[in-house]
Order: sequence, then structure tokens, then C-alpha cells
Amino acid sequence: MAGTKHKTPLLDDLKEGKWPSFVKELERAAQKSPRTDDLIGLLEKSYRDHIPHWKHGGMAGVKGYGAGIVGRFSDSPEDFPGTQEYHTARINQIEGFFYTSDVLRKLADICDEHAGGLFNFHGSTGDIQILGFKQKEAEELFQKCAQLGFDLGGSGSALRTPSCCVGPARCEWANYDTLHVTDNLTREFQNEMHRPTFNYKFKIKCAGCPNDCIASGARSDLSIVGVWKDNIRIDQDQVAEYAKKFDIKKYVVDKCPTHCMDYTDDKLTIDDSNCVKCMHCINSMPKALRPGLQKGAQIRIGAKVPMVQGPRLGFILVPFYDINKDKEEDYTFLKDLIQKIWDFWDEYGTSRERIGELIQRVGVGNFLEAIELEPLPEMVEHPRANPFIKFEEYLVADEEEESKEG
Amino acid sequence: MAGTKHKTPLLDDLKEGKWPSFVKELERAAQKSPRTDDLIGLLEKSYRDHIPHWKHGGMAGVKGYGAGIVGRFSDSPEDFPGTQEYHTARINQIEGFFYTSDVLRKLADICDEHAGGLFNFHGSTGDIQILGFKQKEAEELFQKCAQLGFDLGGSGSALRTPSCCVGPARCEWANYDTLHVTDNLTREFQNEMHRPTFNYKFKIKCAGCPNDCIASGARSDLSIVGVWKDNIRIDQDQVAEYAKKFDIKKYVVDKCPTHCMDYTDDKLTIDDSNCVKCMHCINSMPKALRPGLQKGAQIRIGAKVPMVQGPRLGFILVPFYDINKDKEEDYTFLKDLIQKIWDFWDEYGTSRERIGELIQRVGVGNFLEAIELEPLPEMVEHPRANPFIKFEEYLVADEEEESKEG
Amino acid sequence: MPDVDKGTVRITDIGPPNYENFLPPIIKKNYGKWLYHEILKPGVMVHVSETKDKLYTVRVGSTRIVSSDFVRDISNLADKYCNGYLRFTTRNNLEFLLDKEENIEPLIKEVQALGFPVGGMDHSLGNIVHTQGWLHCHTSASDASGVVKALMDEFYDYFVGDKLPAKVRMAFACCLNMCGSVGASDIAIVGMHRRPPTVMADRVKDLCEIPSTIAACPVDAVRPKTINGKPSVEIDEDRCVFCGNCYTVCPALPIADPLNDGLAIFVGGKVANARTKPTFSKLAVPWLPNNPPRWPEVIEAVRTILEAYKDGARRGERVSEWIERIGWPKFFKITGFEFTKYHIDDFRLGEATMNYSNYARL
Amino acid sequence: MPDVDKGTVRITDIGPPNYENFLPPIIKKNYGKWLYHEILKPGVMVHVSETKDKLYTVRVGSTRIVSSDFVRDISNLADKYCNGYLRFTTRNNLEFLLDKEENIEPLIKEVQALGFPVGGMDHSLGNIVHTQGWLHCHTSASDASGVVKALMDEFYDYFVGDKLPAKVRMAFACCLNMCGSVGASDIAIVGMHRRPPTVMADRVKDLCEIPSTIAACPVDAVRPKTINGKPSVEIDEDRCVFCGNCYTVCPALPIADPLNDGLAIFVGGKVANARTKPTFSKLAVPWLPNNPPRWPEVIEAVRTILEAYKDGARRGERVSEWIERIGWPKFFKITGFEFTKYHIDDFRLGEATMNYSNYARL
Ligand code: SRM
Ligand code: SRM
Ligand code: SRM
Ligand code: SRM
Ligand code: SF4
Ligand code: SF4
Ligand code: SF4
Ligand code: SF4
Ligand code: SF4
Ligand code: SF4
Ligand code: SF4
Ligand code: SF4
Repeated sequence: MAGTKHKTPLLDDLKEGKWPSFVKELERAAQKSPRTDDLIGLLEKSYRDHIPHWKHGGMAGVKGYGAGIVGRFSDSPEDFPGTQEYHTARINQIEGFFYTSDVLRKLADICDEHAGGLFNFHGSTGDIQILGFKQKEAEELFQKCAQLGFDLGGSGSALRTPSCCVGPARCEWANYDTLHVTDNLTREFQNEMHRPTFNYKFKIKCAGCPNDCIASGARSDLSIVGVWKDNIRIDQDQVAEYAKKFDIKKYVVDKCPTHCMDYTDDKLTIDDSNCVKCMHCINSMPKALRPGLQKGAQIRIGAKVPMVQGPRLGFILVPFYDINKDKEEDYTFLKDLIQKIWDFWDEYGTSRERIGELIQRVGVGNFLEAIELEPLPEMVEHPRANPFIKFEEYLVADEEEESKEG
Repeated sequence: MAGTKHKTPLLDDLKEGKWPSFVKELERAAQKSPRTDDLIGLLEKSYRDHIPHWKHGGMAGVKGYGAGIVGRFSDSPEDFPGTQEYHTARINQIEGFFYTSDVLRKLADICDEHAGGLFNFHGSTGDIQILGFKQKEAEELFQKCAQLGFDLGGSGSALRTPSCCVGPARCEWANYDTLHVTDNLTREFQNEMHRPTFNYKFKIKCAGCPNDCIASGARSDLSIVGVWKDNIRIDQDQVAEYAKKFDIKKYVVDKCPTHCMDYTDDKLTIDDSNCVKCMHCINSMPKALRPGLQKGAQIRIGAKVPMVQGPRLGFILVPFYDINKDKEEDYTFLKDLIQKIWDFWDEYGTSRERIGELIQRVGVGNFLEAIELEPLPEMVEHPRANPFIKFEEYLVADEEEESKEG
Repeated sequence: MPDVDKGTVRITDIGPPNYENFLPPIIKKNYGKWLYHEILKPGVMVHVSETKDKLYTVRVGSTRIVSSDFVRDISNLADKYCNGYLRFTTRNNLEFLLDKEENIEPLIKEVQALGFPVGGMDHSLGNIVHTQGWLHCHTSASDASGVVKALMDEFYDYFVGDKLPAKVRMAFACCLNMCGSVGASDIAIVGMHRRPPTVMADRVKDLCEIPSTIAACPVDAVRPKTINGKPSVEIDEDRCVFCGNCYTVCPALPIADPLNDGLAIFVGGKVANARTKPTFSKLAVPWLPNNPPRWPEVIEAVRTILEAYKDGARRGERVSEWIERIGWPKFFKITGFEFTKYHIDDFRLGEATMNYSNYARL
Repeated sequence: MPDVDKGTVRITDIGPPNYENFLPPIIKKNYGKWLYHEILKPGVMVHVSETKDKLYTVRVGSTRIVSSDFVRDISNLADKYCNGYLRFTTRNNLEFLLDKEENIEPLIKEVQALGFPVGGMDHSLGNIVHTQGWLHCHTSASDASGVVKALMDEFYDYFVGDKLPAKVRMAFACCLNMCGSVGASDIAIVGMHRRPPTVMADRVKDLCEIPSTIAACPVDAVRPKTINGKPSVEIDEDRCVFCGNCYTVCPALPIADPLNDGLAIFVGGKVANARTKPTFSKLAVPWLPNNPPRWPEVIEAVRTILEAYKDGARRGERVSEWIERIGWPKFFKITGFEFTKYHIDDFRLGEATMNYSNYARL
């Protein structure tokens, strides 16, 4: 590879080694893109200085959208003029991250023509990211993508591009159609994604089962996870096959979190009423065990990263619902629920307050009342231990019940 | 029994039933004590009205002490004159709650003569409580007790009477002399108990092993719990005897919290390096298993009830220390530690702030520094998950390390 | 330390009597030498020493609040059977310590004749640790001894027998100060207020220190307010959680209320470290009315819990372990207790109590 | 919903391309019908359908930040072996989907010839989810791709093999915004600032909204202050936890610092519900210096963890399960990492993380 015009002894070191080198990728892009060549120079400068060389702020975007493009301006445009503007476009991925060579090549062409020849496949949220364009190129880049069928994703105080695991496309454990619902919600909420009106970002991710291969439970405000309600299907013959390979008692039965399995006399039994659908046994013996037939989804809410009140995982909001039936009804239940959540957030949330933080601030019980869901013991690890209960009504002397809240 | 002069239909109902009746006890006392007779009347009034009939406030005590007596004044002295003053004295129990008939009878006589003929054996903290005297009787009551060898306990913002489990006196599992240390500390800290100078109450309880028969971990600011360091002593013959009675695998081995036990081929083995000294296996087979020989104690800190910041259990402050050696040195280590804790509390605590709440407010790490203990992973369930670390120093440009805290 | 005022022969700061003088000789001899124990039958156990000595313990239930004559009664029994020695337990039971096995049965007979039960050992319902209640405390939201008596009458058989899956420790506290230390009991009953304190505006200034009254509130519901020209406080009824702590600090804020004082039931706490870590009791029933003298609603709820536990738990499982195994949803299902928003912790650390997983029994 | 502006033929709000058009025919046919899968060798698995169809997947490691030519390269391979179809995984790997078993080896050869590894399946080290770093983000405390490259070079064998006790998911985020969502990874590396932001007092008023800057601070360290007559803020250095959130909101508070920006390592997080509940990663090493281009201190620490895990964990145990089994004290002992006051959580819910029991391995 030809390298760059900049002296980059530090980065050059990262061209060595067995793992593919991102520096080589940068250089490949730089072959065609002088601005990416400058990006390499700027990065080398960071490697020397131990600080980033991007300015904070500066706008970039396309008309009518308030989201989808992250503007980036270098603090050293004199030395690295190509990095004066080096923006990123977040482009909705195709559900399940499926592509054809045809569409990929066209994206590559757009990226060469209107940006720095550089991609993130994919960003952490799931978008395709095209790097390295200037504001004046934004509109054309956008429209070229749109002509190819791609739209921008979210940024700022807006919905982010929902994403999902590969689900029924290539996985035997999907309890619902992750791709379909993700696609449907993405289309439904175009406005919420492109025109920021929220208090802060909102992320939706869909996993087909509790293995959660999209990590929804750790990083989406709303996590939809497939699950079944009835019994795990057992093929005892296949169990016997596995028994030849490993110690089923030790590696499967003893690791069941609720100890609801038994393996005696070469027979595997499961007390499904105590199964919490953790997936472990099924994961361990995919040929012998399968999720049940009454499939649906759970909904968890509130996961987010540390800022500001500390990190959160999602907690169960809906332990089970028939998302497969809801699919036939264009996900009315789901969309209604999401809308109620957003309405509540809109009404009570403060600026830059994620939904999980808001729920914590106002109290889960009050949130549930507002979105019209019943409190359920499945939502908690355990009921409260402290006795500081905010009873909402008390009796008055004439022995009539009075609700203070009205 | 003769009953009371008051009409007490509600309380009378509680004279029925198999369990001994406290109402009968009240009536027995009332036989000799008119004021206790009025107490019964006052209580019946509460049973009718569903509220207590004691005033808040009013002082009672003895000269030179600021603690040990809880004053109680009725709100209905007209109807129940005997309850106008009906105070309680908290009297240090004898360690391990051991008594002779002789001393008990003398206490009974004092209680008849100078109070309402009524006791709590014992109060929740562990004191003997004598109920039903008036302020003018307090001094004589106190001195009569003192002549018998009994002193008052604590109340208000003072140390409370320390207490302990029966320990080596009648238990095979005591890892140190709970009675001795409790007695020693009680004597050492007479001043702290009788003359309130703390921010709030402070409780010390001593359990001989992690069974914690004195419930120290849930209700003492400082909990001292016996524990051993080396291997559990196993008598395999006795194990075999137990094997005849129950399923050792199921009831013992499988319930070990760290799964560090094994029972195969009729032999019990323990990986003591993973034993967390929970006591379960020993409890289950007292003839076969015994704590090790390297005995000592753990110290936990901060347990308390809900007010104000919520309930707390104690957390490990000292995972192991040789309290048996310390005994020979008059518990110098322990007393030093307690003193440091009190000094810190004195310096930084606010009024009515228990030590556990203070530690939480200032941060465990800062507390440890102040009392000169090292942070240890045994103190935590797990290290922090959030990244909001308050680093105390940073490097400045001339590459010298600077401590901002000095 | 002990400072005995010689001048007036006033005795102070002497601490407790030296316990060594109150230990029975057999205990003195075998102090720290016990080898093992065996429970011989409900309420009776033997400890065997390295010296081969055997010490028999007979445990007797008590009302805790007792008359001087009760104290004399047990002293007489101690003289007759135990060389004059006896002890109490940390849960207010009596223990007679015998060195002669043959004394066990005669002692038990006399104890029972006096109306006192032998039991409370091993897999039994222990004596209920409790507090002062209406009998002696101004902050109480219920009586203590009365509820305890009503309960123990009802569940007497569980005390004198050992038919429960494991130890059941019940505790009672008459207000949120929780003097009975109910925080970590298998079953805990707590007196609960349910109506904000009344502000006696005229008296606040005289009776209370306003800053500490404000600081006493866990939810910042107490605020300074000048009323009729006098410094006083107001209470934000929408925040108040009825803890009564402001009243503890300020007598001009009475909180007792005949209609709204009642009881809550918490379950699944545990202090011992055996098998599982110590843990708090968790809310089962937020509020039941005060219904003296027998508190039938409380008894019913406790019965529901005890029966479900007895039926559902495996041998050796404490209440907490049983619920942990079956899951809280099932606990609410089989007891029929309603799960409400009140069960979801919204206090300071409440966030740590949610179910951050997909685990659910469906 | 899609509103296509016909007037100017400007296209907006169309959402993503319809995925159905990008599924390989074998997937379309067997959509939702998969029966089971088997991992054939590192990086290669087969899914078998009810229809008996078999789908082979070859997983290929990628740098995530890639050139347009890389995209063309993989397109060519997809054309040659996969009828033009391919996908990416949720961790930025590439997956070639083959309906012909005989294509597996030739494909792998070509992939490897291009310098890309096949692996990342089963009990392997997955590709490191990461973020923008110095390459493209102004708040970064380190580079992302560089650290990842240095690590993957070093632990390459764990990606192309499956010799670890279980899946190991590593993640990297260049600042506490944690875009890589490192919060719940087996091993998480996070860029950390360690010096309070500098207040560019002159510019605060112009560049920032002061109230939201104050609200952005998790520890209330930002306070309003008039400086040289201009509204500005001051930062309480004794409270600041260097999170950088005030800088995110207010560009006049730069926090990057060459000497004090560095990296922390967290361990034992997990997202899947299998066996144990999802859980956050916990602090192992509070701070290591930025030492580009190879970050040897970071590599050393990660090696320590991986080796200890490999030696100590039982088959099938994720890092969290291993540590849970041996206990955190032992983790610190065998890794040699120092346990400091920084490891004890003193943030909002920190109280919930103490050891409220007597459990200790002594
Ligand atoms: C590009 C991306 C990282 C990457 O390299 O992949 C990214 C990059 C940025 N994130 Fe992020 N975040 C990205 C996924 C995430 C994720 C992961 C996810 O979505 O699953 C998270 C954690 C999950 C979550 O949201 O809880 C994440 C949490 C944040 C936060 C903290 C959010 C919070 O609640 O406090 C910020 C701060 C903010 O928004 O002000 C942030 C802010 C930013 C900004 C916009 C910082 C800024 O002010 O400029 C970064 C732009 C950098 C750049 O050069 O483009 N980013 N960010 C990811 C988006 C690509 C995509 O659309 O696919
Ligand atoms: C007598 C006793 C209850 C009993 O019936 O046994 C008791 C009775 C009172 N307690 Fe208590 N506490 C008693 C043990 C406890 C315990 C249990 C223990 O010590 O193991 C606790 C919980 C453990 C703890 O301290 O964390 C306890 C936590 C409280 C509290 C809440 C403390 C806090 O940190 O907020 C208060 C409120 C206060 O002190 O203002 C309190 C206050 C009171 C007062 C003094 C209320 C008052 O202001 O008058 C009660 C006097 C009632 C009376 O009629 O004598 N009492 N108190 C116990 C003392 C007897 C003894 O000395 O043996
Ligand atoms: C007498 C007493 C100590 C004292 O100094 O007074 C005592 C004595 C014994 N305890 Fe205890 N415990 C005593 C209160 C406690 C307490 C404290 C409490 O209840 O407030 C606890 C903690 C309870 C909790 O976890 O909530 C307690 C938890 C234990 C345990 C652990 C039980 C468990 O598995 O969870 C054992 C072991 C066992 O029983 O297997 C034990 C075992 C024992 C042994 C077997 C110890 C021995 O070898 O002598 C004693 C007889 C057991 C029995 O009663 O069945 N003792 N024991 C206390 C009797 C109270 C009573 O009258 O009922
Ligand atoms: C391809 C992918 C989904 C996608 O839509 O792209 C995927 C695919 C599969 N996952 Fe996954 N998982 C994928 C990301 C994840 C993630 C998310 C992540 O890593 O960010 C998780 C959660 C990880 C965590 O807990 O931190 C994940 C947790 C699992 C688990 C649970 C593992 C466990 O025991 O903890 C299984 C079950 C198993 O492996 O036994 C699983 C199993 C599987 C199976 C076997 C499902 C199937 O039958 O097809 C697939 C191949 C397994 C393999 O790679 O060894 N998958 N899987 C993702 C590949 C990522 C990659 O390139 O490395
Ligand atoms: S989350 Fe479940 S359904 Fe989705 S890919 Fe992973 S294992 Fe399959
Ligand atoms: S899915 Fe999990 S909880 Fe259910 S039986 Fe299998 S291992 Fe047990
Ligand atoms: S705490 Fe331990 S040593 Fe003390 S009585 Fe109970 S079992 Fe015996
Ligand atoms: S004491 Fe507890 S942790 Fe130790 S071996 Fe016995 S059961 Fe296991
Ligand atoms: S619990 Fe409350 S009401 Fe009962 S004795 Fe203690 S302070 Fe008084
Ligand atoms: S009762 Fe408790 S919560 Fe209510 S105002 Fe008083 S202190 Fe606050
Ligand atoms: S983690 Fe921080 S530095 Fe890295 S991309 Fe995200 S916001 Fe930027
Ligand atoms: S860096 Fe974070 S902690 Fe420090 S002042 Fe800014 S917002 Fe507050």
C-alpha cells in the first residue's frame, strides 16, 4: 500500500500484526481521498499529543432533518486542511445487517464520490456510517443514498435507528420476527428519528430470545426480547446423543438458575412452571431442546450508559405479550405503548433525561399508572424492604375513604 | 387472678388462649401496684381508641447520668393517676443473660418497692427493663440496683448496653469469648453509655459465629462475629452416621453457598480456601464438623433501622482479626478501632446521624482512610460498576505528581 | 473507669455484675469446651463437652413483659431444678440449665402447670421479638404485646412443635423506629401510620428545634413556614411517607390516628449467614387495620404465609430461601396478596431492586 | 409515513431498504424454520432447517472502520461464493452465508489471503465493539481503533480459535459516554479523564447554556459564578469525577489532558440471560496511561485477566461467573491488581454494593 503523505511513525506501527489494520484501511481510503490522507495526519498528531484534535461544536445537516449527521471540525485545519470539515452520516442499516454486493458497491461509490471513502460498518447503534464529507456535500450525499433506498438515522434528541438480531432469518431460537418489527417501527417513527423533539435520545432494540445478541438489555431504552410461555420442547433421543458428549448434569442441569431441571435415568425433565427462560439449557443442546410454541415477547425499559445518574440495565415492563398476534395488527399494542411512554416522557422529563432516569425520579409505580400498566411482581427483583410507603389515601373521621390524589 | 379495678373487656379477651398472657402478668403486678392497675386501664383505653395515650416528652433521670431512664407520662392522668409518671429504667443485663434466683428475687423486690412491679426480660437491646417508677423514686431505685451490682444502660445519644450470644458458655461454635469481650467493653465505656455525647445512639453486639444468634448484623452499629481461618474439622465416622439419617449431598453439600464441598464415596471433603464460613454444613452435622482451630473475629459496621436514610445491614470492616490474642491485651486493637470510629463520627457526623449513614454520606474509602484501615475486596459485594471515580491526584505539566488533597 | 462516689457512698459507673459469678458450675467447668449438641425433643437439647459432661437445656416461652411474681416463680423453679441458675435467650425465652437428665420431665411439668410452654427450638416458630406498643410508647401505631399474644395463641403449635420446614423468626415493632429490629425477620409486622402528622402550629416554636425537625424527614416533606406570625413548619402531604420521624423530633407534630394507624407485613428476612447472606424482610402486605384485641386481619395474613410456607418450602429452607426459589410472583399468587405500586421500592436505593433481566416464570 | 417530496423529487423519510430484498434465497425459504445449528470449526457454523436445507456461515473479523475498497473486496467475495449476499453481525464482524458446503474452504482461503481472520464464534474472543476515539470524536480520552488493533494483534489466537472457557466479549469506549456500550462486557476498556475541565471563563456565556451545564454534572460540582463581570461557572475540583458531561454540554469546559487522560478496565459484565442475570462490568483497574501506538499497559492488564480466566474458569463459565465463583478478593489476588478506595462504589447507589454478610474467604 502506498501510505500517506504525512509522516506517521506511530500509526505505521499499527500496520503490523496479525489482526487487520485500520491504519491500512485509512490509507486505502486516502489513496483516493486527500482529506482522508489529512485525517491520518491529524490522527498521528493525536497519537503524539495524547489528545483529540476535533473541535466541539459546529453544525452539519440536511434540510428538513435535525438529525442523522454529526458535524466534525478539526482544530488544526491549517496543517490538515482536509479535516477542516469531516462529518459523519448515520444511515439506517438494513434490518439484520443483510446486504447485497450490488448495494454495497453503490454505497462505496457514493462514499468515494461525496465523502472520505471511509465507513464504519457499523456504528455502535447499528447505523452504517459514512465519514468525511463537508456540509456542502451533505445534500447530495443524502439524496444519492436515498435514491439507493437508504435514509438517515437519528442523532441528538431523537429516536435512534432501531436495530435487531438476525432472528428468524438465521436463528432457530427467534420467538418473533425481529427484522419485521424493527423495520415496521423504523418506518412508523420516521419523524421522531429525523426531527428531534424528545428530551434526549431514545433507542429501541429487538432480540429474538433472551440470549440478547443485540445487547438490547444494556443499551436500549426499550428492549424487546422474544420469549415463550409454554414448555421447552425436548427430544429425548437427542438428549441421549448429547449425554455421550458431555456431562448433562454438570453442564446443563446444575447450571439452571432456578434448578428446575432434572436428569435421572437418562431422562431429562423440566419443571417449566419454574423456568425463567434463561436459554442456557437450549443453548447447550440445540438439537435436543427448543423453545416452546406459545411464542411472544417481553419488554424491558430504561437501559442506558452512566451519564448522568449512573448506568442502568433495562427492567421488565411487560413480562409477556403476544407480539406475533400484534404483528397481524400492525403492532398496535406496541406502538400505543411506545406512544404512551413518549407522552409521559414529554410531559414530565427534563432536558437530557433518559426515560430510565425519569422513571427512577418519579417512581416506577407512578410511571406505570401513567402508561396504564399494572404493577407486577415480575418487574422487581424483590418488593421493597424499607417501610417508607407513600400511601395515597387515608380514612377521614366520618369513615369515608378519601383519595388525596383525587 | 383477681383482675383490675378498671373495666377491661378488650384486654380480658387476651387472658384466654394457650400462650401465656401478658394481661395476666399486668394483673399480677397490679395486685401489688395501684399504678400498674391504672396502666391496665390506660392500655384498655388505647385498645378502645386505637391510639397510644402517652405524652411525648418529659424528663426523667438520675443525677450525673444523662441516659438509662426513659421518661413516660400519660395523657390521661385524671382517669389513670397512677400513670401520670410511669418511667422505665434500662439496666445492664448480665452477659449471656445468666442469672441466679437470688439476684432475680432481689430485683423483683426492688421492682415492687420502687416501681410498678413490672419488667421486660429483656428489652430489645438487651437491658433488663424495670417499668413504672416516678422521678422522685429514680435515685433510690438506681442505688438499690447498684448495691445489687447492676448499673443503668444507655439511651439517647449514647452507647447502648452491648450484648452477646451465649457463646462459649453453652455453645460449641463460639470462636471467641463473647461474654468476656462484651463485659470488658461495657466496663470500658461506662462514660460513653451514661453521659450522652454522641451524635446519636451506638450499639455493639457480639456473636460467637456467623449464625449470629444475637442478630448483630441487623441491629448493631458494630457487630463482632466469631470466625475461623483454617480448615473445618471433619470427623468422617460421624459423617457416616449422619449419612444414615439424611441425604448429605442434598441437604448439606448442595446448599453450600460456594459449592466448595464434595461428598463422594462416602467421604466428605471441603475446599476450605473457598469456604466463606457460612456455618451451614457445621449446623447440619454438629457431631461431624467443627470450626477450625485458628479462631478469631470479623467486624461489621453500620447496621441500623430505617430512619432516616433507610435500613442498613452491617458490612465487613475487618474480615478477620485475632481477637483471642487481643483479649490478652485487654482488647487494645478493638478499643482503638472503636475510638477511631467514634472520633471520626464526632468530627464529621451530624446530629441524629448513625455511623452507617455517615459512612455512606462521606464514602467508605474516605472513612477507611480516617480510621486507618486498608480498603479490601472483602468489604464489597463487587467493585463499582459506574465509572465516576473521584481520583485524588493528577499529573501536572512538569510531569510531577501532585496530590490535590495534599 | 468505675467511679464510686465514696463521699456519699453513691455508686455509679460500675457496669453489669460480673457474669462469671452467675454461670452454673457445670458451665464454668466446661466453658469453651463444648463439643456438640443434640436436640432431644421440642424445647429440650443437650450439649456435650470434651469433659463428657452433659448440659440439658429446657427452653420456655415467656411474655417478656412480666410481673415480679413471675420472676419469683421462675427463681423457685431454678432453685428446685438448676441449683438456682437460669438464663434468658436473645429472643426473650427462658432457659433452664440442668445437669441432671432426670430433672427434665419434672421441670417441664411444673413449667407447664404454671401455664408456660416448652419449645421454640429447631424448626419451630420462635418467640416473637417485640416492643412496647400502646402499653408504654408514645409513637406506637399499634399495641405490641397484644398482637404478639393474639398471634402466639393462634400459632402455639408451631412453638411447642418443630413441624416447620426451618426456623421461623417473627418480629413485631409498633412503629417505623423498629425497636424490635424487624428489619431482617422471616415474618415481620410493623405498626404503620398512614396519615401525615398534624402541625400544631402554635406549639412548634416552643417545643421543637425547627432545623432538626426539617432534617428528620427522609423525603424532605417538612418545610419551614411562618404561621400566624410564629415560626413553624408545614408538611407536604404529597411527599410524606408517614414515618413519624418528625414527630420523634418535634412533639408538636402528632401522627397517631385511630383510623389510619395499622400494620404492614414484611417477609423473607434473615440474619444468620447460613447458606445465604443476611437479608432484609420485604413488603408482603402494605397495610392492615388495627383491630384489637385479636387483630384477625393480621392473624389471617400471617396464617396465609405460614401455611403457604409450610406447604411449599423444602426441609431446611428458611422463608427467604423458599420465596427465592419459587420467585416473588408465585409468592403473591399463592398467598393471594395483591401486588401494588407500594411494593415497588421508590425510596433512595429503590432503583437497585428492579428486575434487570428477562427472568420471569410465564 | 414516508413523505416523498414529489415537487423537487427530493426523497425523505423513506426508512431503510426493505430487508426482504436483501435476504439470500435460502434464508427467504427457511425464514423462521431453522431447527438447530452446529459449530463446525472456529468461525464456521451450519444452520439446519425443517426443510432439511443447510446454511453455512463463515464469520470474518473486520476493523469496522473500513475503506470503500474493502467494501468492494467483500462484495466480490460475496458474488463469488454467496450469490452476492452477505451480512454483518451485531459486533461488526462479517458473515458470509453459503448454501454450498464445498465453498467454505475456498472462501476461507481467499478471506485469509486478504488478511482477514475467520473466527469469533463459540468460546472465542469476539471482535471488540468500539467507538470513534481520537480518529473522530472531540470528547475522547483515548483512541479507539488503535487500542483495539493493539489488543487484537495480541490476542489474535483467541479470536481464530475457541480455546477460552466461554465467549469473551470485549468492548472499548473512548469516554464515559460509553458509546461502545461497554457497561456490560466481559472485559471493558474505557477512556478516562482524570483532571477537572478547564473553565474558559470568557467563553462560557457565549458558548453555553449555564443552567444545563450545571444540571449536567452528576455530582453537583459545577456552580454558577460571575468571572470578570461575565456570567460563568466554577468547578469544585474536590467533587469533580471527571466525567466530561459538562464539556459535552458546554464547549467552554475542555477536559482533554495529555497527561491525565488514560484508560480504566472493567470486568465481568454480561448481557445474555443465560444461567445468570445480565450484569454490569465492575472496576478492575482504575487508570492506565495512554501509551500509543501499542498501549502496552492496557495489553498487559488484559492479558493478566485473560490468562487468569483461562486458567481458572471452568468450561462454560463467562468471566462474571468465574469471578462470582472464586470471589472478588481472589480475583484481585491472582491478577495482582491493587484494590483501592476507588473500587468501592461511592456514587448514588454505591451503598447497595457493600458486602452485608460475614462471607469472606479467609
Ligand atoms: C458513532 C457512535 C460511536 C461509534 O463509533 O460507533 C457514537 C458517537 C458519538 N456519540 Fe454515542 N455513539 C454511538 C453509539 C452510542 C451508544 C451505543 C448504542 O447506541 O447502542 C451509546 C450507549 C447506549 C446509550 O445510549 O445508552 C452511546 C452513548 C452516547 C452518549 C451518552 C448518552 C447518555 O444517555 O448520556 C453521548 C453523549 C450525548 O449524547 O451527549 C453520546 C454522544 C456521541 C457523540 C455524538 C458525541 C458528540 O457530542 O459528538 C459521538 C459522535 C462521534 C463521532 O465522531 O461520530 N453517545 N452512543 C455510535 C453511533 C453510531 C450509530 O448510529 O450506529
Ligand atoms: C425499650 C425498647 C423496645 C422494647 O420494648 O424492648 C425501645 C424503646 C424505644 N425506642 Fe428503641 N427501643 C429498644 C430497642 C431498639 C432497637 C433494637 C436493638 O437495640 O437491638 C432498635 C433498632 C436497632 C437500631 O438501633 O438500629 C431501636 C430503634 C429505635 C429508634 C430508631 C433508631 C434510628 O437509628 O433511627 C428510635 C428513635 C429514636 O431514637 O429517636 C428508638 C426510640 C425508642 C424510644 C426511646 C422512643 C422514644 O422516643 O421514647 C422507645 C421508648 C419506649 C419505651 O416505652 O421505653 N428506638 N430501638 C428497646 C430498648 C430496651 C433495651 O434497652 O433493651
Ligand atoms: C439460645 C440462643 C442464643 C442466646 O444467646 O440466647 C441460640 C442458640 C442456638 N442457636 Fe441460634 N440461638 C438464638 C438466637 C438466634 C438468632 C437471633 C434471633 O433469632 O433473633 C439467630 C438468627 C436468626 C435469623 O437468621 O434470622 C439464630 C440463628 C441460628 C442458626 C442459623 C439458622 C439458619 O439456618 O438460618 C443456627 C443453626 C441451626 O439452627 O441449624 C443456630 C443454632 C443455635 C444452637 C444450635 C447453637 C448451639 O450449638 O448451641 C443453639 C440452639 C438452637 C435452637 O434454638 O434451635 N442459631 N439463633 C438464641 C435463642 C433464641 C430463642 O429463644 O429463640
Ligand atoms: C451473529 C450474532 C447475531 C447477529 O444478529 O449478528 C449472534 C449469533 C449467535 N448467537 Fe449470539 N450472536 C451475536 C451476538 C451476541 C451478543 C451481543 C454482543 O456480543 O454484543 C450476545 C450477548 C453477549 C453477552 O452476554 O455479553 C450473544 C449471546 C449469545 C449467547 C449467550 C452466551 C452466554 O452463555 O452467555 C448464545 C448461546 C451460546 O453461545 O451458547 C448465543 C448464541 C448465538 C447463536 C448460536 C444463535 C444461533 O443459533 O444462531 C449464533 C452463533 C453463535 C456464535 O457466534 O458462537 N449468543 N450473542 C452476533 C454475533 C456477534 C459477533 O460477531 O461476535
Ligand atoms: S438473540 Fe436469540 S434469536 Fe436472536 S440471534 Fe441471538 S440466539 Fe438467535
Ligand atoms: S431455559 Fe434456563 S431456566 Fe429454563 S429450564 Fe433451561 S436452564 Fe432452566
Ligand atoms: S452465634 Fe454461634 S457461637 Fe453464638 S450461640 Fe449462636 S451458634 Fe453459638
Ligand atoms: S461453612 Fe458454609 S461455605 Fe463453608 S463449607 Fe460449610 S457450607 Fe460451605
Ligand atoms: S417501635 Fe416505635 S412505638 Fe414501638 S417501642 Fe420502638 S419507638 Fe416506641
Ligand atoms: S412523617 Fe416522616 S415523611 Fe412525613 S413529614 Fe414527618 S418525617 Fe416527613
Ligand atoms: S465514547 Fe465518547 S469519545 Fe468515544 S465516540 Fe462516544 S462520545 Fe465520542
Ligand atoms: S467533568 Fe463531570 S464531574 Fe467534573 S465538573 Fe464536569 S460534569 Fe461535573
